[in-house]
Amino acid sequence: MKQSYISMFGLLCLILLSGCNLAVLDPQGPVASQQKDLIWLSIVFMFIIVLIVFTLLVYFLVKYRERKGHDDYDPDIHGNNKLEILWTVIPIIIVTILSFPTVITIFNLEEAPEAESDREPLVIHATSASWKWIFSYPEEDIQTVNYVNIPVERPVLFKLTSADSMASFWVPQLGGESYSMAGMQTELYLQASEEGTYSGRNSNFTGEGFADMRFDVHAIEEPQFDAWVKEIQEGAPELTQERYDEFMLPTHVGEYTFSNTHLDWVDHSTDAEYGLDARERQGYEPENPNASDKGTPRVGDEEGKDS
Amino acid sequence: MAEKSMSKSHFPWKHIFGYIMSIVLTAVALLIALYSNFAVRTIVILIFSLAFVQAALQLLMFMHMTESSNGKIQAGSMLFAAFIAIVVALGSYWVLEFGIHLNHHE
Amino acid sequence: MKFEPEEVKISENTPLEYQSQSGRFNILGFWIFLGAEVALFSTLFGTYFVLINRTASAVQPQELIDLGLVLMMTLVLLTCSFTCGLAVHEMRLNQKKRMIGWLAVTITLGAVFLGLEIYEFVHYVSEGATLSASAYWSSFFLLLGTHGLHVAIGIIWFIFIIIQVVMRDLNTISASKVFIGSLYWHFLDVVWIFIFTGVYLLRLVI
Amino acid sequence: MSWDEFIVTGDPFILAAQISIVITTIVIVFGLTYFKKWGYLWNEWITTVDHRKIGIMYIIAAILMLFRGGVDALMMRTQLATPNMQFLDAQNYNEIFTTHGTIMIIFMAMPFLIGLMNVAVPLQIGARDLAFPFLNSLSFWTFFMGAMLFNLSFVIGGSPDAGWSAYMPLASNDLSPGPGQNFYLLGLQLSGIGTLATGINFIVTILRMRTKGMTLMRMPMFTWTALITSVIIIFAFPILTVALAMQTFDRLWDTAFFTLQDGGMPMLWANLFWLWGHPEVYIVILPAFGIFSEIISTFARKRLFGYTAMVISIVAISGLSFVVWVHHFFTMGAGAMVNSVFSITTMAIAVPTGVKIFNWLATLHKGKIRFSVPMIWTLGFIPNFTIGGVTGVMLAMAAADYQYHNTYFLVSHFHYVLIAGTVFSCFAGLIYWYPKMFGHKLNERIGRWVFWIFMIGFNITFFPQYFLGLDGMPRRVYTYIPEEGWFSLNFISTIGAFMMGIGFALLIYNIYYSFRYEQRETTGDSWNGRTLEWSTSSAIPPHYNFAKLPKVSGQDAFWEMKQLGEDTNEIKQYEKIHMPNNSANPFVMSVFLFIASFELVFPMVDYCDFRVDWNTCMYDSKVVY
Repeated sequence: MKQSYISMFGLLCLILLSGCNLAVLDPQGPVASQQKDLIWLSIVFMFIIVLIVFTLLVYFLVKYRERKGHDDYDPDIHGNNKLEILWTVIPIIIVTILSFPTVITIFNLEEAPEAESDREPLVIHATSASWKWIFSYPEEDIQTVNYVNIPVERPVLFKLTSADSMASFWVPQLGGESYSMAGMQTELYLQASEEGTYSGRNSNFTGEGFADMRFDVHAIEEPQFDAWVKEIQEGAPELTQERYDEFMLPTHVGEYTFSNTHLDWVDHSTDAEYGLDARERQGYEPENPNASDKGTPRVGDEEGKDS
Repeated sequence: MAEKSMSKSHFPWKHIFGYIMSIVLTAVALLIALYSNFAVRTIVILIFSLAFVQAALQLLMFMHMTESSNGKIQAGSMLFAAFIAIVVALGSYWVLEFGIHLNHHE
Repeated sequence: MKFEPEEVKISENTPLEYQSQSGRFNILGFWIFLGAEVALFSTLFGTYFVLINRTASAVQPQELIDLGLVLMMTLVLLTCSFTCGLAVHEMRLNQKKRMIGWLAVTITLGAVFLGLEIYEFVHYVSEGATLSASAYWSSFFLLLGTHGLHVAIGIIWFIFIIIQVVMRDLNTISASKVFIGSLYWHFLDVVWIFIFTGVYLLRLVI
Repeated sequence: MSWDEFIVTGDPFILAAQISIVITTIVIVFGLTYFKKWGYLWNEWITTVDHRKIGIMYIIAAILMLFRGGVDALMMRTQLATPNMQFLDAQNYNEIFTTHGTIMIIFMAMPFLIGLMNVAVPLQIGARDLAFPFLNSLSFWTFFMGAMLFNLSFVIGGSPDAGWSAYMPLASNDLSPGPGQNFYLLGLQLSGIGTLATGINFIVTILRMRTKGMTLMRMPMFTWTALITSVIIIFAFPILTVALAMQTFDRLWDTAFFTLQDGGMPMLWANLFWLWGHPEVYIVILPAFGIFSEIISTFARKRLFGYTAMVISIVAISGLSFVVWVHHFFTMGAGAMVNSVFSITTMAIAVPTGVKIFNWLATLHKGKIRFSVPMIWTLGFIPNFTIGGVTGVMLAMAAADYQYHNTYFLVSHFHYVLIAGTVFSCFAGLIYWYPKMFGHKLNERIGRWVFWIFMIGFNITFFPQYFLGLDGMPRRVYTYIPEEGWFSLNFISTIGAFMMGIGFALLIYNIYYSFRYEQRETTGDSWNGRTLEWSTSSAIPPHYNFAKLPKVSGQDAFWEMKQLGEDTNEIKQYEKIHMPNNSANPFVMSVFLFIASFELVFPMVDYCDFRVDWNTCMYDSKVVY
């Protein structure tokens, strides 16, 4: 009865692994690749362990089930020190083997990935607000909302923070996630090695609009990127504080581009209160979502796109 | 053994010793904090060590932790509690203050 | 409950509080409860340490702490822990009246401590350091307030115990209650030692 | 505050729930009156201090909560079956996954296991009751009132919607307005009192009330796990108490522990929550290990292999459980050093757990295995839990965890551990001790159907979710778009969930069917058992458990007695036994605590005159001494 179980397991693995490209196992940058290697390493070890346990279980169940002609019954066995040591030491060895690459990768991910071009990392401040992502390029002095353009083959340092609740910045194909929290700043290095559009999202629950808190990462060639920056600097509208405060309301918005950044007047990693204050300034009042007389619609409709 | 000593001696030596020691330890900790020239880290370690000693004194001298047939369980419970206390208090501090990049730009 | 699984030799020398099984169970149960209390207070301490610099725009603790007052509170609490110990000592010598006397001293000192703490709190609040002034003050008041509340409960508890001893005399049941009460009282002293060190002395250092 | 804010209105589900609550209440009240059972209910159940009855009440409450949590789960799975599904809206979904998580952990898994502990542990160690029967009753009623308070939120005031981990600042007044989150805070606080008291009770009972000759190293494995679980409860629950209190203060009295204003630190909540939360995981898994150990050795008809190693490993797990909490928020950016340390401590837990798995396997070696229903649940546990365990090791590797965190990979992992571990053990334990509680077995044929439907359904539900996680699907999303390509796996998963639902329904049917038709037990030794609970004089042990307390001379005490031909039921002379009296106090006290907590849920109502300070709840557990 257990064989069918194993075959089901194996079959599912095969179908699922060959059938579709799983985002995490299909990395498009050095950070995600390191993580993918680690994941595969652990999968191999874990698969062996599962196999051993399943085999032993099936073997014992078949051999020692109550049946006629079963004469290998010994009710008084109560232990065996050698065996105990064996199955204590082997897991310790496995855990040790897995520890080294884990720790090395943890430390590696704190640093900028090695770039093909020896460029300084591009710094982008990513700020989460309910329920949108705001990207500020301090060097270039431009700001985007709900999409971010990065040059390929150049490390990007995302400095993450939040205007209100804690979110998590995640672009599966480029690398693992990191929290963004108001009043704090977390750093995350990512790098794309191929041109393309990668979907990113908030993966930490932030309330009602959480499911749609997505953004696109466009990885483009460096010259194109520079041209894009220039175009924005010259053509995009200026972000005013009033306009920015509107982003602090719990709504969904489309994609926006601005020719300056909100860092001019607030850095949420040092000012945790700004987001909620901005809501208050605009007369927003939190309401019990279960009260029947809901005054304002709870999730704002998508606003149109700017240039 | 503990039972004997506590009912035989009519003068509360244990308690007086505990009381004097607790005052002395408090005073020493205060002096270290006020007047010593050690590094901050050393002072912190010193005063907290003194606090632990004093807590142990209370447990042993006043609370008779190790007496009766439950002595071992009681002592075990307190030792594990001390482990938990260190994990919770020190661990939280380590994770949230030393570890995280509390980037205050200040 | 009168079942007899654990083997205990009860002699004349065995203190009264250990002579009944329910007394022994209650004392052991209370020790385990104290373990839980340690975890509770260590969480409060952990919170306090984490939030120690988060005073926001509220008044700074250094400006308010009055070392003299704190030392007085410490001395009062250390002394009443001592007198509480003496009460148990007398109880074990079967000196009921002396025990009650020492307990009365303990309660009085406890009340003095509580009075001083309330005075301290009122002073802080009047200077703008309220429960909601900043993360620091929230954690400060929660830590000290929880301890103060324990002291208040201890005082009330002891009063009830004294009434019971007076009315029903010293027997295995009331003796175990006195003993458990004393454990609780000493434990509050242990917590205070750490408050004195972790809250007040630490402020002098950092 | 107006009425329409008080009673939740406007949603068909909630309306249906309200109507069904009213109807059920009327039916119960009418039924009790008609059959004149009020006295029976009050005297035999509500005021009882008997450990078995309290255990049974725990189990009944847990099954009710399993039903509620299960319905929540089915609603979630229905909503996720296809992209852009319109079955629930975001707010409903958020409330449902929050209550699903909270109920399953706090009000289902723990009480189920505590119920089984109540039933079995005193019998296993040859005791007549717990050390503090009165406190035991209080534990149950505070738990029950906490659970009721929490469930009330569905129809009054609105359910909490910030996730079962209630991360700040999302759970603050600003971002989760309304009383929902208060229900969470006070419901958990109230039931936490009961859990803590249970912990104390079991420690004293197990350490001090064992029968003659039952040394620590002769205790049945389930008793061992109950002891260690209690130790974890004692040291973990106060952390939750404080954390909940601080969040309550933040919400009700404007303090600044976890707020964004005035220097509060939201991550401190996560830190404290998981400082309790990880040990909590072991609170619900260690007793499961104990149950499986008992069952495996009973039905393999062999002594448990490596008893000492098993004991050492649970002790090791209990210690390690307190030093791994950061793995729940590796992605917080606590630095490489912190993450590395907690990666290693987390992976270290795999070692004692692995030891246990191999010891169970070795117990089967040279056994004579009988595939009774409790045993097939146990045998189903081993492979499924192994899958959950190894993915746990994968999650422990912090650098890789950055990719798994907050995804369905994680969801699948903890369901593989908690369903294959805890839920399977609850079912197995229920079926195993059922004859001890009710005097008859559950039907074996239906029982097998239940197992296969539930187990296969479970795998169909959760195995695809690993791949959903690797494909980037985060947990807690109420919907997804077709372009994301998660449809087929989600759909498969939903089918599995309904299979599990059918399995559960069949289990309930089995209880009814067996009550009607199953043969009554006569001997008290239903399974050819090995431990003392099977030695008591009848199928349903008398109120005092043992007429004469047994003497024990080794592990598997009853098995040895049977081998030596000793008869434990023989009563040569009756001793006078004093058993504790019933008491209504625990119930009444809990009702008062319930009312007091309910006052706090609606802070906008000005009940100044009799608002009970929260602290009285917190310290009430002292009153019992």
